[in-house]
Amino acid sequence: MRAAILMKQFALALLMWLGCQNLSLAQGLPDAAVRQQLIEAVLAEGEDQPEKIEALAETGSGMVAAVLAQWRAGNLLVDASPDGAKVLFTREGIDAVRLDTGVKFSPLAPREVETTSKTRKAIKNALDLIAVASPDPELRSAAIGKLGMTRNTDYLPMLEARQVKESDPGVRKALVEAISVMQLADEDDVVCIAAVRKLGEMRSIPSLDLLKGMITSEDESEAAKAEAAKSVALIESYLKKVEAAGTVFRGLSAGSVLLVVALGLAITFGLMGVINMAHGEMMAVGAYTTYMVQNIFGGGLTLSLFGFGAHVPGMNLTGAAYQSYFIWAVPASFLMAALVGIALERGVIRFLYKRPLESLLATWGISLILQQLFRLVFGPNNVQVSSPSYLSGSFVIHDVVLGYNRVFVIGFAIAIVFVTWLLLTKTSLGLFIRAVMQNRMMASCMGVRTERVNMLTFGFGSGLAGLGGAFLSQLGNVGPNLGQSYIVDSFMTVVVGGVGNLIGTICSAIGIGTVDQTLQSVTDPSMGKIITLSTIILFLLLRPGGLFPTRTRSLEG
Amino acid sequence: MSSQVILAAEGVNKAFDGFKAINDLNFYLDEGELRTVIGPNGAGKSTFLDLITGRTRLDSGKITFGTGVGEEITSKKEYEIYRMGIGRKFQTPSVFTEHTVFDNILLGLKGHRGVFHTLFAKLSSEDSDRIEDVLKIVGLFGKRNDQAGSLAHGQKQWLEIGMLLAQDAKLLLVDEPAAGMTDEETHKTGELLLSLAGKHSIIVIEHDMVFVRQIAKKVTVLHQGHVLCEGTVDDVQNDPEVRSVYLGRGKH
Amino acid sequence: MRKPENLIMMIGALLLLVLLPCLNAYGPPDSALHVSDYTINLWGKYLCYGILAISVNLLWGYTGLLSLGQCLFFSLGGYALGMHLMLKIGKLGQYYQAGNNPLEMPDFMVFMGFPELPAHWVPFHSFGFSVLMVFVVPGVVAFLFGWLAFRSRIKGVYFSILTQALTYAASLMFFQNKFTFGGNNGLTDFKTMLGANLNDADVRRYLYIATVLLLIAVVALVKWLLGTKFGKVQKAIRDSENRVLFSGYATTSFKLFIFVLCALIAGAAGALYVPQVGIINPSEMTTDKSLEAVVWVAVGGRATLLGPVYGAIFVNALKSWATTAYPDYWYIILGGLFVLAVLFAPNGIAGLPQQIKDIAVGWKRRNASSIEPGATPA
Amino acid sequence: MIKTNLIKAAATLCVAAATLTSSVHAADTVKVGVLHSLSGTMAISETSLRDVLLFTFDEINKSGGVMGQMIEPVVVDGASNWPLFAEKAKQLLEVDKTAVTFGCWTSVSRKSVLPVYEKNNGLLFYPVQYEGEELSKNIFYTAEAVGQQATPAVDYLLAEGKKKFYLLGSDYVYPQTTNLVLLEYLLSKGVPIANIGGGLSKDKAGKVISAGKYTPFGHTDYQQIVAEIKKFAASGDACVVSTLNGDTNVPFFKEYAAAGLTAEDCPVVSFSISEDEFRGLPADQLVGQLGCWTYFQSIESPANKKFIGDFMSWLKTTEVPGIQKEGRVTCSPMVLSYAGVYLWKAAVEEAKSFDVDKVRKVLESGKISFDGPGGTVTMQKNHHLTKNVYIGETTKDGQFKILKSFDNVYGEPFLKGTFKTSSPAKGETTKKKKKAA
Repeated sequence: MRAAILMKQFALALLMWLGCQNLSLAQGLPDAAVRQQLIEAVLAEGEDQPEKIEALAETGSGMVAAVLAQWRAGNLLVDASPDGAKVLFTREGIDAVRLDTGVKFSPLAPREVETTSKTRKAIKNALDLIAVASPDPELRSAAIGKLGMTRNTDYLPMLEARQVKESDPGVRKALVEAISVMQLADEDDVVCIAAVRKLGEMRSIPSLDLLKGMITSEDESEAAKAEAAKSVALIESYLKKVEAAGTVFRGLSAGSVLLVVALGLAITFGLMGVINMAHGEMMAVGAYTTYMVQNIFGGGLTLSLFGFGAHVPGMNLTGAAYQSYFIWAVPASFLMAALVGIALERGVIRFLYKRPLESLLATWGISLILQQLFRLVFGPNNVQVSSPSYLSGSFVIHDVVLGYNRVFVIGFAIAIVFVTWLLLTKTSLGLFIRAVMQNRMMASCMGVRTERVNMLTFGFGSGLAGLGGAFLSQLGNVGPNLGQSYIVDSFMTVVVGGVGNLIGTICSAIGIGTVDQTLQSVTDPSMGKIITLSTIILFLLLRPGGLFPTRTRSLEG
Repeated sequence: MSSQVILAAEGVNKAFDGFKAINDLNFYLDEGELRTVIGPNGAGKSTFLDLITGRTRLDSGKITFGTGVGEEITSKKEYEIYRMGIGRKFQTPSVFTEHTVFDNILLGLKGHRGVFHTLFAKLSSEDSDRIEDVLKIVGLFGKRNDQAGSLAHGQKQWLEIGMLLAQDAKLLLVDEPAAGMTDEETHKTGELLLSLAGKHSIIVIEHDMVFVRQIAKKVTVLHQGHVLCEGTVDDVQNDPEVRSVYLGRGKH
Repeated sequence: MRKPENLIMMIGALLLLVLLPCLNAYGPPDSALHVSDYTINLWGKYLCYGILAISVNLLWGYTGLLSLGQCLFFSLGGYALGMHLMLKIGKLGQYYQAGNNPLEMPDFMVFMGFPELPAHWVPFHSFGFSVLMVFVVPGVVAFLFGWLAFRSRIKGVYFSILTQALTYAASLMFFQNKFTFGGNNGLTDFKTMLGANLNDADVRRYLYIATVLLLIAVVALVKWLLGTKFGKVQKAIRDSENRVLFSGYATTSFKLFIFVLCALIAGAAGALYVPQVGIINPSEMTTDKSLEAVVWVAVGGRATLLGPVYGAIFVNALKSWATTAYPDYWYIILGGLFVLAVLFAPNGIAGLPQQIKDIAVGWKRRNASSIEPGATPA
Repeated sequence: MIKTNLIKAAATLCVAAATLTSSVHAADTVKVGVLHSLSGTMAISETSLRDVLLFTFDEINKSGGVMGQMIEPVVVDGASNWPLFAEKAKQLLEVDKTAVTFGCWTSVSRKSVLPVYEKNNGLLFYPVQYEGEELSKNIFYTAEAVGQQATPAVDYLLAEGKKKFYLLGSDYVYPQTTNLVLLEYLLSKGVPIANIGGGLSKDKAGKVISAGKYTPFGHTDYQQIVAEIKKFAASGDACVVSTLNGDTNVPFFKEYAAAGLTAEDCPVVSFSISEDEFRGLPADQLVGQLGCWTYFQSIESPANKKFIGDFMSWLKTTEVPGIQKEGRVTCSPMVLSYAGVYLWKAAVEEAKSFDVDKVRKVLESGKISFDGPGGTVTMQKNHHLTKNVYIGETTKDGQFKILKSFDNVYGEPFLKGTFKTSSPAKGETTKKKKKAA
C-alpha cells in the first residue's frame, strides 16, 4: 500500500526532524497552549472541526505534525479517566503518552479516536501545509502539489516564500507548478498568460482540466484562451506519449501474466500432449497454498473438511517476518501443485496418454471436483491474500506508473522461463523429458523409465501452474473460480505460440498481452477481449501451426 | 525417355527445417513396371511417397503422372491425386479397424466419392462381385464379415493392398509390405505383388533383401534424398558405392 | 444386438409420445397414474438435451470431432426463435402497458434506451422466417467455421480448443447490451407462440410432443445415415482419417457436411428448448455447458444410437435430484461420474450390458490377465 | 473419496426421503421455498442467504410459527444455472406447493423464474439490489432500488465536494442501467458531461445509450482502466462510482492501490461490495473506500445487536450440513432476506390466510412494516420497500463505518428518465476575475 508507506515514511521523517530540533514528544517540552489547541481540535465534534484542525498547521509546531500523523495512522487513542473526562494519548512503542501533559501513564479502556473522511481530509491538508517544510524532498513535492490543486490563493505567499529558499530541483518544479496553477486565477492577464505558458512548458497533466476550462470560459481574454489552447495541445501530445509508454509496459506485464499461467501448460500440453483442463485448478492450488502460508505466518486458519473443522495454528508473526511469508509461499505453492499434479497423473492421466480427447474430458471432471473441494474446504467466498509491502507501491517515471507487482511479475516470468530452459537443456531429467517426448518407444528401449519421466514432467508442469497461482494471488482473486478465468487464455497462448515450442509460447504471451492492452485503450475491455479472441481464432484457422509450427514428419500425419 | 513412362519426378527437392530429405531427385517409372526402392534409414523413401501422394508439398521440381505428356500432380490435393489412380499402402497397416473386411474394400471401391453420392449410394450386384473378386485375390474372402481390427498383422497388409486393387489404381505405392510378417506371409505377399505387376505399375519400398530378391527386377537405391544407383539386384549389390553407404553398414 | 435396440426404440417412442402425454391430459389428478404438467415440462427439457446430445455424439462418437461449441448452435437456434417470441409479447409488455412503448419493442430495449427496433430484428415478426433462421444461423456459422477449420486440417484436440474459444467469444459478444440480444439477461418472459398461450398446460403438452417427434426424427435420421456409405466413410474418418484421404475421399467435405448437419440438429433442439424453459441467455453458450453435453454422451455411451439420450436424461435427472438433496456435492458427483465413465466405462450406460457380459466372460477365464482399465478400443 | 461421497449422497437421499414422509404427517406446517445457488459460481454470494433464511425460520418457529403453523423450508439449489432456476421454481410451486419463496440473487435468475411465478400465481421475495425497471404482481422486491443506493451515494459525494465522477461497472444489465440513471442524475445536479468519466456511447440520433466503462465478467486485468482513472483524477476532486460485481473487485482494488490512488485522493464507492464480499477482499488496500447499502453490520441498534448475536449463535449450533461456521458476517442482502420473511409473516397474520392473493393485498396496503436490524422497513404499494440508506466507509476489519444515513427513502423501480438535465453550475472551473485594462 503506497499510502501506508508514505504515511510511515512521513511519520519517520517528521520524528527525525523533530529529534534534531529537540522537540521530541518523549522529552515532553511542554507547550501548554499548543497542546490544548490540539486536544480541542481532536475532541471537537461539530461542523467546525475541519477548520480547527487546519488552524493547527499555523502553529508551526512540530509536535502537532507528529500527533496528526499518529492520528491519521490510527495511533491516537482516547481513554476514559475515572472522573469521566476523556484522556487523549499516543502510543510510543509500548508506552502510552498523555497528550495534555506529555507524561507516560497506563490507560484503562483505550479506544481509537475515530475519524471520518472529512476529518481525515482536514488532517491531510494540515499535514500538507506542515509538510511543505519537511526535510524529505519527495514529501515536500507531494504536499506542494496538493496545495496547488486546492487553488486556494491564501497559500500563495507561503509557497512563493518557499520558492526563494528551495534548492531541490524536483521540489522547485512542484512549486512552479503549484504557483502557476494558482496564478491562473490571477486578475492580471499577463501573469495569467505567463502561468498558462509555464504549465504548458512543464507538460503539467494535473492542470489539463483547468486549462481546457479556460478555453471555453467567458471570463478569459482572447490572448489567454489562445495561450491555453497552445498549452493544452502541448500537454495532450505529452499525455499521448505517456499513454503509449504505459500501454507498452502494461502489455508487457499482461503478457508476463499470460506467460506465467501458460508456461506450465506449455509443458504438459506442449511437450506431453496432455490436455489438462484442470490446469486452472492447479493454479488455484498454488494460490490457496499462498493463502495458507500467509495465515500460518499470521494468526492461523480453520479449514472445514467435510463438516469437520480443522484448526491450523499460526505463528503470529508481525512486521518484516510476516511480510516474508510470500517468499516461503512461492516454493510451497510449487511443491503443493506439483504433488497434486503427480497424484492426478498417477491416478487418471497415465491411463489416457493414447486418448488425448478423453484426457481432456477426464481432467475437466477433475477440475469440477477440485473446484467444489475448494468451496468445501475454504468456503465458497474468495479468501484474502494481502500483498507484502515490497509488492505494493509503484515507481513513477515521467508520469508512467510502474507498479512493483507488475515489475515483479515481469521479472518473475523471466526467471521461471530461465529455470525451465535450464531444466530442459542442462539436466539429465531435461534430457530424458525431451527424449520421451520425441519418441516414447525408443526412449523406453534405451532404458529411460518413461513412467517416471511422465510423472515428473507432469509434476513440473503442474508446479509451474502453482507458481503462477502464487503470483496471481498478488494481482487478483483467490477463490474457487480462479482457474476458470485463465484456462481459455492459457490454452490460446500455447496454441498460438505453436505447440511444443517454448519460444513460441513466450512470443505469443507477450504478443497477446500487448495487443489486448492496446485494444483496451482504444475500445473498451469487453470489445478488446472479443476482438483479441476472434483474431486469435481466425489466426489459428488460417495458420493452425501457430507462430512457430513444429515441422516434423511425425506430426504432419 | 520412353513414352511408356507413367511417373516422372524431375529435380525434386524437399527440406524439413533445413534437413534435406529429398535432394534433386530424378526418378522415372514405366507403365506396368514393378520397381523396388531401397535405401538406409532417412534416405527419403517414405518422404518420396509422401510427395507423390500429396501428403507433403515439395519445395521445387515437378512430378508428373500418366502416360504420354503426363499430368503434373505437385499442387493437387490427396484425394485428387488418388482419383487420378495413385493408391498407397502405408508402412504400418492402416485399415478401418471398426469396419468389416467387406466394408473396407467397399470404401476403397472405384466410383463416385462425393458427399451426396455416398448418402444415396446403393450397393449394386456388380460392386458386390468386384469386392468378392478382390477379396479372393488377397485371400480374405473367408473373413469378409470379420472386423478388420481382428485380423492378423499380415492379413491387414493384404487387406490394404486389396483396397488399392478395388480402387483399380494404375500406380500402387507399397511401403514395406513385408514388415512384421512371417516368412511364409512374406513369400505370399511377394507372389501377390508379382501377380499384380503388368496390370498395375508398382513401387515397393522394402528393407528385407530376401523379399527384394524375390520380387525385384529393377532396384533403385536412395541415399540422402538422391538416387544413388539403379539396376538389378545383383548390379546394385555389387556397386561399391552402395556397399559403402548401405550394405556395408549391415542391413536394417 | 440390432433387434433389442429396435424394440427398445419402439417401446420408448410409444411411452414418450403417447403414454406420458395421455396420462398428463387424462390421468385423474390425484391418482398415481397422473403425470403432472411439471413432469411433462421437465421431460420436454430433458429430451431437448437428448437431441443436443445426439448431435454431439454424431460428431464425437461417429466422426471423432469433439466439438466444445455445440451449445453455441443450440443457443443460436434458441435465440432465433426467442427473438420471435419476444416480438410476440407486443402489447403484453410492461412498458407498453405503462404507455412508454408505443413501438411494441421488447421491454429490455426500452430500458436500454433503443430508439427503435433494430433492423435485424424486424423480420423476426414472421414465424416462418424465425423458424428458417433457427436453421440458417447455426448452419451458416458452422459452415464458415468448419470450412476454415477443416480446410486447415484442424482436428483432434485443436478442434476442441478452437470450438471452445469460438463459444467463449460468442458468449462474450452476447453478454454485451449493445449486441441487442438482451445482454446477460437474455430473452425471457415469453407469452405466446402462434397465438397460443405458452403457459397453458395444453400448449406445453404440444411442445413436449413436438420435442418427442423431433427426437424420433433425429434418431431415425442418424440411424439411416449410419447405414449409408456416408456413415461408413464417416466412421472411417474417425478411425483413420489419413486412410480415407488416401482412398480418394475429400474428408473436408464430409466433415463439413456432418458439422453443419449437427449444428442444424442442435439449433432445432435449442428452438424447442426455449419456449419450454422460458429463457435463453448467453450462459447457455458457455464452454461449460458444451462440456456438460459431452458428459451426457460419455455417460450414456458414445458411438451408440440411443446412449446420448440415456445420458442426457440420466445426468439431468441426477442433477434435478442432487441439487435438491445434496447441493454441496453436486459438482463432485458430476465430475466423478465423468472421470469414472471415461476411465472405466468408455461405452457408457448403453455399453454396460455388453461390458458386464465381457467382464463375466473374463471372470470365467480367470487365468487370463486382468482387464486393464480403459482397455476397450476407443 | 468419491466412493464415500456417493455413500454419503445415498445416505442423504434416504434421510431426505424420510423427512419427506414424516412431513406428510405433520399437518400444522407451512412449506416455504428457498431458491438460491448453492453450487457453481454464484454460490459465493447466495449460500449466505440460504443460511440466514434457515436461521429466520428457526427463530420464527421457536416463537410459535406463522399463525401457529411451523415453517417447513424446502431448500433447492439453482446451481448458478438459469434454466435450472426456472425448473426449481416450477418444482416449488407445482410439486411442493410452497406458500412463498425467498430467493434469487442475479437479475437473470429472477427474470428466469418470473414467468413461472406469474403463471402459478406464486409469491417470491427478492432481496438483492437490482436495476429496477420491473414490477411483477407476484414478486416483492425487498432489494435496494437504484434510488436507494446510487443516487444517495452520489448526493453524499457531491456534498463532499466531488466534481468529477468516473463510472465503472461489469458488463451486464444492472451496471448499465444504474449508470444511465446516474448519468441523468448527475446532469440534473449540474455536473458537466465532461466531468463524467468512463466514456459515453451514443446511438445514431446522438442519444446516450451507455455511460461508463465496462469490463467483462471475470476480468482480471485492470491496468488500463486504473491508468485512465489516474489521469482522470490528476486534477483532483474526483471519485469512482463502481458497479463491478464481486469477483472483479479484487484485481481492480489491488491495481488501484498499486497505482498509488487512495481513498483520500479519489474514493471509490461500490454498490456490490457488502460485508460478505469483503471477506475475500484485501481489507488493508480498501480502507476508506465507500459503500452504500440499506444495512451495515456496524449499525448500533439493539435490534441489530440482537440479530447478529442470535445469528452467530445459531450458526454455531445448527446441524444443517454445509454451513460455514467461521468468520461469518451479516450484510444487507441477508438482512433484506430476513426482513422479507417477517414482512410475509406479518402479512399472513394480517390476512389470516396463506392465500397468495390475500397476502398480496395486505402487503400492497402499505401498512406492513418491520422493525429490523437496519431500521424500519415498510412495504409500499409498488412492491418495493421504504427503508433507511447508509453510506459507510470500509475499515481494516472488513466492516463499514457509517458516515451518513438517509431515513425512509422511497423505493422506486422506474427511475430512468425522471431527472431533467440542468445547466452546469457556472464559474466552477475558473474563478471570475476582473480584466486588466
